[in-house]
Amino acid sequence: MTALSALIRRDIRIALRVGGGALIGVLFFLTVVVLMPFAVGPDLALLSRLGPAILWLGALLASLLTLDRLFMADHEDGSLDLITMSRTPLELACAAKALAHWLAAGLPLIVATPVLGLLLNLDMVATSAVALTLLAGTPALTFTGMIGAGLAVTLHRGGLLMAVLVLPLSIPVLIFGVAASQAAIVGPMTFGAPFSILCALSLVSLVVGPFAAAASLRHGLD
Amino acid sequence: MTALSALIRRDIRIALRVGGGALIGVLFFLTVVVLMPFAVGPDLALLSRLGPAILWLGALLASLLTLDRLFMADHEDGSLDLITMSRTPLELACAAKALAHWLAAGLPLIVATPVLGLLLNLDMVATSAVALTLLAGTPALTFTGMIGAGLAVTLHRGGLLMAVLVLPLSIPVLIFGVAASQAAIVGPMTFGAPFSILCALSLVSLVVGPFAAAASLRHGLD
Amino acid sequence: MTLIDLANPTRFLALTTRVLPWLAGATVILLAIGLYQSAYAPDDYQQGATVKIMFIHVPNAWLSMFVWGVMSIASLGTLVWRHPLADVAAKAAAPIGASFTFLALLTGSLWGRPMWGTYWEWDARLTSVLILFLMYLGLMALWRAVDDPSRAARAAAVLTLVGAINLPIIKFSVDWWNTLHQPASVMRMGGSTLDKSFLIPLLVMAIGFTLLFVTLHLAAMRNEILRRRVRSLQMMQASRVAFSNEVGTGSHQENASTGAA
Amino acid sequence: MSLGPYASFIVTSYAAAALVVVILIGWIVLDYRNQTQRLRELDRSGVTRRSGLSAMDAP
Amino acid sequence: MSGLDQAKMQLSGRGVACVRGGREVFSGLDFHAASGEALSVVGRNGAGKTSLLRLIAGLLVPAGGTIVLDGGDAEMTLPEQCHYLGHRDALKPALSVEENLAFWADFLGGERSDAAASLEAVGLDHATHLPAAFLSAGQRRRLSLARLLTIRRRIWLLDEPTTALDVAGQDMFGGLMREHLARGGMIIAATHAPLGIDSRELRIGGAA
Amino acid sequence: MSGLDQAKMQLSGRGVACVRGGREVFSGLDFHAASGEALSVVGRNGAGKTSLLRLIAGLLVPAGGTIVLDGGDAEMTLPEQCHYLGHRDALKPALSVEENLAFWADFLGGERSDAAASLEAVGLDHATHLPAAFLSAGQRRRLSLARLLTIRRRIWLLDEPTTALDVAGQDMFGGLMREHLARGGMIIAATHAPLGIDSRELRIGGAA
Ligand code: HEM
Ligand SMILES: Nc1ncnc2c1ncn2[C@@H]1O[C@H](COP(=O)(O)OP(=O)(O)OP(=O)(O)O)[C@@H](O)[C@H]1O
Ligand SMILES: Nc1ncnc2c1ncn2[C@@H]1O[C@H](COP(=O)(O)OP(=O)(O)OP(=O)(O)O)[C@@H](O)[C@H]1O
Ligand SMILES: [Mg+2]
Ligand SMILES: [Mg+2]
Repeated sequence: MTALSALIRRDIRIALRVGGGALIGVLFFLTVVVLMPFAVGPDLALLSRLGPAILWLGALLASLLTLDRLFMADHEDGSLDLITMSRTPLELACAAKALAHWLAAGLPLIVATPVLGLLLNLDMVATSAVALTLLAGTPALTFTGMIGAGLAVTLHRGGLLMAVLVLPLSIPVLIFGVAASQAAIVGPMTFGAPFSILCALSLVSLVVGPFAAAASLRHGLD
Repeated sequence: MTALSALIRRDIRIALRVGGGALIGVLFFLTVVVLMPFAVGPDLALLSRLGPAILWLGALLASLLTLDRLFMADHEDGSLDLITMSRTPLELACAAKALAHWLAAGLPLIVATPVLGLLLNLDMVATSAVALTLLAGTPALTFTGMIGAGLAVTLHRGGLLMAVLVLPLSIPVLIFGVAASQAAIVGPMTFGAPFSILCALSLVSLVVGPFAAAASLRHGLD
Repeated sequence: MTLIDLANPTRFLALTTRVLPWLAGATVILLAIGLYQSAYAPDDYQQGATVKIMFIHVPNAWLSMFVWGVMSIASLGTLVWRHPLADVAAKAAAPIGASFTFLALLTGSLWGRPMWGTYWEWDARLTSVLILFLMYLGLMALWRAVDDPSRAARAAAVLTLVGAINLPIIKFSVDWWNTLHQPASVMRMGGSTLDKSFLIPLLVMAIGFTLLFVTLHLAAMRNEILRRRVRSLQMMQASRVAFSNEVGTGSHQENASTGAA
Repeated sequence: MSLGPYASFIVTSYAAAALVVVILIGWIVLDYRNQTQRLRELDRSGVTRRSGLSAMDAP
Repeated sequence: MSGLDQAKMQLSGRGVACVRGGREVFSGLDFHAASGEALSVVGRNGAGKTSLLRLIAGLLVPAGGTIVLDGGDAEMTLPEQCHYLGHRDALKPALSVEENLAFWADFLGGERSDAAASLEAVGLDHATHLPAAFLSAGQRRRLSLARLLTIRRRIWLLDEPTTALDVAGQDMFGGLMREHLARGGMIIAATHAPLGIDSRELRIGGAA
Repeated sequence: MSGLDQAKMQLSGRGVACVRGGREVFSGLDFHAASGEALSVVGRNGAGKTSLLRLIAGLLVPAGGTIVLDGGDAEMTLPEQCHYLGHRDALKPALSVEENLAFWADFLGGERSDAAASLEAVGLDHATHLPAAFLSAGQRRRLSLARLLTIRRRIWLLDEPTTALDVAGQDMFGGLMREHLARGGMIIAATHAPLGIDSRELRIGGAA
């Protein structure tokens, strides 16, 4: 337990120092959101219709951008060797690292959502619906993304290959995240159905992700 | 001259081997395009309206995902020291590296655009307009992105920070790229005006990028 | 490479050489019968002659899932039992599965145009198949990107098993979400609802395509084994040059570690 | 056998299927030739397998 | 704990084989080490010294043969009872010297309270608050050595441990190793330079 | 070229000072080296040996003092006439041994034709087609040494060059350095172990 909490604390501390902290994640998110109106054109009605989608895309991209080095850095400096040798099961260590990543990179996005909602012309209900779906769904993004991060170590490859392998896995999360937000805003579906699927996806990924990542790390050492 | 072409050839070769080749760039682009309908919903009319924006965002993301390690890898393995010490001016070496990156990561996207246009329900004219703007605009993305890549080395930081620094720089490129494509498709503006601004942006970045990157690399050595 | 590594594939190669001609023959015969029958199948009262696309579409759609299933089992073989043939099987299957998936997508959209009035619709069934296709391509890219086959095998195995989650989603997407695509009519609880005049050619074609897959897969596995043999021989060639080089410079090998003998 | 108004769709489907299958077969056959030829070359240059068999020995 | 420390321990490998990147590095390797004993693994470049250490540490899977530990802690696997000190230092440049060590102490189950003493023993006590990025090559190596002292493990697997250490540092390290052996520890070290302590030699792959 | 090789060359530093991370590493350092001569920089860990080499290579900016080269190629700056061999090997794991060397030959202006001979000289000729990722620590170091031979530079700045080399490798490298000096080259090497050639000693920061 101390082992895992030490790992989480270390990873968060490094993320805050090296990544420049939560602020930077939020800034990136903000940039994507600001970018969209330029891409789509200044049509407020369309923008607020696309709002949840844009926020979800921003979250997906932000996690994609940072996740591929989740294990790579530890691999390159030899930390991963020691982590693998330790008494802590590798699955738990992987989960702890992913959790730390989510706390440092995912959570601030959710906190920033209300501000971005304003920019996208979303009302209170819509904004809180999106924030809620992000809260339920971003763990799934992180925990499916960690599979790619594990593969990146095994294959000695990162970047686009990882994105290509991971993106198909995160599509369902995106679908249901956006669907649940839309349902809350415009109907006609109920919010509950897609939202509970989203939660289910998160729970499944919480289990599958660490196991898959640990499996590929274990086989990828050399 | 041999020095620069050797650098370009090396970087392309590494990109093809490590990134898994041009195929992966295209596959990535394809995945991003496939992703969009999930986010915005399966509305073909809306999709084709968003088409150029989606293609441009895909290109932006593809270059961002790979750019941040443009100089970092060379820094970490000590190559950058030797490159700095060599007779080749650092500015030219930086430009060569960026060019190699564009050839390996940018060009395949442009080649793939027609296929993706089909998926997004774009007609011939629209597709070729987008391809043309991408051809004129993606060098600007790469060459502004390299400033961030240089800063990433200086600051010992990668990932999000660099995205935050670079994204605002690429916003104008994106705006005019999308504007030019939209103009060609629906009017009412002429294609020429935004397109020539786009070209101007590219030309400016071709000069400013290498100098800024080289300057930050020179100050970042230690 | 230990002896066992070579021995098992060697026996497999012998088997393949003996079995392949028969398989190929059976495939040709079944496909010929299937094509003949589908050519003379009656028109559907709703769909007209376009129902003929079904005889291509449905076998390919089934196979696209079946092949991933085969790859998943092979992946278990790689990760759990470390069977030497398992990753060969998985690697050889990927391009074939991708081809079938591509055909399912293509024939599906060609069928969709007359039936639904559109080539493509972002509904659950269609998109989950598209994701399957993308994952096939991703796997192939992964195999291509990594030149050490055993390293690639393990990564690919993890990814294949994770991707297998997609299979039930494809299969049941029509039931879980109301989609354009029609629900299962052949393989469903409580027997098929399809008319015999369609069902029989469909089944013959399906068996024919399955045999085609088995044939191609065995042949591709043979190629893959040969490719690995070439690779290990080239490696041995390199290390043998190293060995003679050491003798030349006067240092000697006393330990068992040369192993090239 | 009349194919109705959508003949081109049906024909395209069958043709595409045939084409893809032919490409697959062609790729596999060419690959086989390639590998056996490289094995033969290695054999000629005198590299043998661990078991002492020559590279090309039928298993 | 100290009673357990005295228990006799035997590490032995029988017919160990190693394949990397499809090429056989060595095979049929036998070795043996007991507690209180140092084994120095020698051989020319590329002979497989690092590979052997990583096999023992469980970071590579042997292509053949077995590696068995007798008399260790029955509840722990072999890698869990080992320290592995490789070419790479497992340090995070962004964290200070102290934070780096404290993390490994927490994660690997050592006592934070020992950390300060270890830093002093390796001569880094003046640099505790410096980020690891500011350390010179030798200082980094000293920090990794501090990990061996902070977290008690009976088996040390050391890959060219004296690299980048100055003469005083090598002496200091020799003292640390002697102390470890006296306490019933075991050392397996891959090295090209003399280790500075009495040790048996295991030669891989013929004379250098 | 060979005539130029014989020209007498003098590298001298006056009152050189170095500040890193806001802390002064050394100051008022004077040193001197001539062609045909090896200078070995010694000092305890963290004394500033690596820093000095990087100052000469132009990779750090001196906080004070000057470093001047007399008698070198007037058209080139000091760093352009130097080889710098640091802790990091400047190798790309994805490229083969041969490709790595050929790139540096092309980029730094050496002859590709010399590459094969250099690889043989450092004992890597059997591994030319292997990816650099497959090399052991010592093999990587040998590949970096091959760079020194393929591209002719008169000044070699070497940072602990014999790290990870086996005994045969150190002998081989000693021979290479002697040859380089005989051809009128200059060597400045930071080292803790004896270099294996005659050299003057420059001590930084007091006794070790
Ligand atoms: C690109 C578009 C399409 C895709 C990706 C697709 C995919 C699939 C898949 C994966 C199956 C196998 C499902 C199972 O075994 O339960 C299937 C079966 C089937 N598809 Fe499609 N399909 C597409 C378009 C169409 C169209 C346009 C039609 C006709 C209107 C159609 C008719 C059928 C039929 C009749 C079956 C057999 C169902 C059964 O009996 O189980 N498909 N398709
Ligand atoms: N990147 C850096 N930033 C700040 N300070 C640094 C940096 N690198 C080294 N230093 C500091 O500069 C001093 C000299 O470091 P340098 O690497 O030159 O030592 P060295 O003599 O090469 O030591 P070693 O024998 O351990 O290699 C050290 O005290 C170190 O803490
Ligand atoms: N990651 C790898 N993939 C494939 N082969 C490798 C890998 N690492 C090392 N090898 C090969 O394995 C052999 C043994 O390497 P190892 O690192 O164990 O040697 P070593 O005895 O430690 O050498 P050194 O004295 O140079 O450190 C070498 O021939 C090397 O080419
Ligand atoms: Mg080693
Ligand atoms: Mg140093």
